[in-house]
Amino acid sequence: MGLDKNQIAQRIAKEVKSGYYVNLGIGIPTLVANFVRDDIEVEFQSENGILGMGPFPFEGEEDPDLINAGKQTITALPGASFFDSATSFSMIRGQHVDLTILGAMEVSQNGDIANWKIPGKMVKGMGGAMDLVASAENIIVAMMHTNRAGESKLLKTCSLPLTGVHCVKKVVTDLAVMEIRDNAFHLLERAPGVSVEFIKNATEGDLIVAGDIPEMQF
Amino acid sequence: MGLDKNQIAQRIAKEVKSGYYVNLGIGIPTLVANFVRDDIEVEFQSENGILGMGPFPFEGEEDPDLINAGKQTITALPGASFFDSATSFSMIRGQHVDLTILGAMEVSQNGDIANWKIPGKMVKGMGGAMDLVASAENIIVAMMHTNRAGESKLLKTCSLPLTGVHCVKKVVTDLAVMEIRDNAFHLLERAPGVSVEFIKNATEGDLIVAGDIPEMQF
Amino acid sequence: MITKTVSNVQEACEGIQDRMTFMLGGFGLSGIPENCIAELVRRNVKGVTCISNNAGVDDFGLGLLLQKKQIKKMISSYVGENAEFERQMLSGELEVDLIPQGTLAQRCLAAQSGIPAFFTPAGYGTEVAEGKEVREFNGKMHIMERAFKADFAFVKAWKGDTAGNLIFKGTARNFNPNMCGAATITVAEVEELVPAGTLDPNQVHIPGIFVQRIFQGTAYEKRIEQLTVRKRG
Amino acid sequence: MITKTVSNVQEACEGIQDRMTFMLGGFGLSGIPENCIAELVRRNVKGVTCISNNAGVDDFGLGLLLQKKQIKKMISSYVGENAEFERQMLSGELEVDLIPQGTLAQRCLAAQSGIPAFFTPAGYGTEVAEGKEVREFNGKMHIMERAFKADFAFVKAWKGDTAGNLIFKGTARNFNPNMCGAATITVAEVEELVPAGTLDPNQVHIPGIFVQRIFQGTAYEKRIEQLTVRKRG
Repeated sequence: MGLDKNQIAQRIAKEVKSGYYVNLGIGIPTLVANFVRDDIEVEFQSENGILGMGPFPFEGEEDPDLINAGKQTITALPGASFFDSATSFSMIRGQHVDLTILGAMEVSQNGDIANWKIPGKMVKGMGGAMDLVASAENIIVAMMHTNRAGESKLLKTCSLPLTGVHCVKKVVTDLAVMEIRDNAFHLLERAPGVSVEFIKNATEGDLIVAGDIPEMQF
Repeated sequence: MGLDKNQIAQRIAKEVKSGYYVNLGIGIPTLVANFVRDDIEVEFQSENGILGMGPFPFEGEEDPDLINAGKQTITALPGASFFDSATSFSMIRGQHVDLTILGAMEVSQNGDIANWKIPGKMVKGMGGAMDLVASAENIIVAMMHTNRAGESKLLKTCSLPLTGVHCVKKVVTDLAVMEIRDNAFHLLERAPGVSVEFIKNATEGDLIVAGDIPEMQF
Repeated sequence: MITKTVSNVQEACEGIQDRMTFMLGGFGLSGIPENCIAELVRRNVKGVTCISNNAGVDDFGLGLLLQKKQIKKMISSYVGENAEFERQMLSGELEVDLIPQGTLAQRCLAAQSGIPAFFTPAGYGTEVAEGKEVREFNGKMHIMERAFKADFAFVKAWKGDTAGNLIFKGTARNFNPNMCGAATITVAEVEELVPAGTLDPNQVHIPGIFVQRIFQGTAYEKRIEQLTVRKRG
Repeated sequence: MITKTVSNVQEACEGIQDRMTFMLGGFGLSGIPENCIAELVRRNVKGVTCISNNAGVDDFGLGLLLQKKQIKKMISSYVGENAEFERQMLSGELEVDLIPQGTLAQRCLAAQSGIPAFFTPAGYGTEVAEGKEVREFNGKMHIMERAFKADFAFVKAWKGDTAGNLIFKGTARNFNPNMCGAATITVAEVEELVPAGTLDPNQVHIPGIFVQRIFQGTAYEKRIEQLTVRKRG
């Protein structure tokens, strides 16, 4: 029951509108590119310095000088450009990137997000995530609704060190699509076969359910 | 008596050391380039976006896309580069330019300079001069010692709106070479045939004369 | 790929209105958006604020807008080549905000970059610093300057592609790249418009994300302000 | 023309000392100054602070300096690919200052540009903002960040000329241009060193004024961190 990672990515791909510049985080967000419709004009930005990122190269055509922010070898599409890191974050901080899709360890009902550090345990760093969440007007979090221990990742208050405050507008999980406003998660859509009750039980934060909640369409 | 503009430029050219990036202001400073010795490694920066500025083009080879800060058609030497205005002032503000030579309407004995505005009369603007004088560690002012009315341009205090404060270290005029320190003009060299007494009389600010003052060498 | 092409200068200037703030690239008459300036004159938009390093000459560049008294306020670093400008300024018809050239460039770049404010030493101790926050860093005094806000940026590039990527030539580059993405809408006019995929992505000066509309300009005059030449020796 | 060439990496690294602060370009293992890193290892310089987006992997890049415990402090945005790094950090042997990637780039650029401080929204409300000045601009909270100070910047470019002009390739560009001129001495290693006058002045990414020493590197490994490919369909 619930979506797999590819289905989460597929659902999020519907949020990508024509004319959007999109920054995709590592993990599920990377998969979104595979599901964007061909007739949509979109360009993917990777914060290490490329706009117009294309798919992985064919075997033998990989170039160590052409990678994405996940350090994966990639290709450049026609119309692409390369630039330095400061310019890349000018695009992000200056709100020229239209949509940011990233993963999270926790999201709170006031839109806070935590995804960079577990004190004493995991300290990888924030990379570009803090710049992205502080600047983007349109942020979608892609994640599993609960962690491996079965605990909700949608909380009243984040317990981990924050990446950004009051910034997440939308969350897409394996169970649901939710909007964050007025200090609550507002349930918009259910994963096929998943009940509202089930989603409620999996959500520690306040979940507002108004009217009939439709199943997701892909 | 006293130097002409070309001779002032020629004397200043001796201050240009090998390895210097030099920004030349409009007027007398522009002439300095003509007198720098061939065996000196030097590059001229023009703040509108060129490093490695060369001489005027040959007739018929002028390019409207290649001018200096005085809007004159120029050429680019081997090793030149073009860049945007923000990068140009990164060079200036970031103190990568080694020497700035510019004109002035007034200089005061504490190193203040005024060269951009005569209230109610002449308001051309400061162009890049304020960035240059605020940032450069090595500024030489090239000017006539007195104005057309015969009044000293080397003052106790500037009367015109300032371009920068405590920034001028050296002044070369038609009469003398002076260093500015300890709130005074220190006479270093006289123009050939010009007496110390004559220079004193032409200087409204405090002029310190220590020991014998040699004539300028070219 | 996101297409940025519009058919002509009329379409590129859709939405301009009286009392807007415009950024215009160029240094002197070099690298100015000639086609867009002509369109601003044709539309007779009034009461505008122009952020531009210079104000053109009497009969070219922004001087054309000054002649028709379309400009309410100029924000520039140097305006010395224009008699009509001086007349309007001294008579009080025209507001003028003169600011250091590097500060002008950096305030554009800050707008492009989402940096709301920064510190610079330029203008400390002068009338430019009046009313501004002053602060010492590393033993040196600085003043705080703010990012510009503008409705349209009009820039001129040498080559561009349909994705909005731009390449500039020589010193015609100047303020043009710094103004891209520094206004709500950036309009780029280019001498040569090529299909996306034609330009080397390593050599793009301004990525298309900073440009909303692009078109190929016509009849560039590219007037030289100070023709200086050498005789062949 | 001012010549910036040195004969080799030994000469390029003259003057480096224990306890200095270094900037090093590169994103992951892409665009890192391989020759300079090898020389830092060879010289066994100790107690250094490294400003670098990443810390390499266990057996390449800055991981080589970590192995030999040459690094006292890392200033980075992401260090997740390096087990030895994590061990030294959790044990307290290594100081680590983690900062947002855009802030890292901008603090380099600020140092290059003589901008001592600027405001950014990145990190507001997080532990990154602790002890920093917070201010509202345009209804949004920002924190003040300072320009870096460093003794040496080590960068890697694709091509360079004897005047120190640099051209980068692909995403190996990353932080390299932002670090040029951001330290007292900038050392550039290039894959191909050409005579001044060879590069198109329009296509220079970093003018030579920002570079003090340049040399042609040797034996580039250019290791790929995550090889991802498609099968031909």
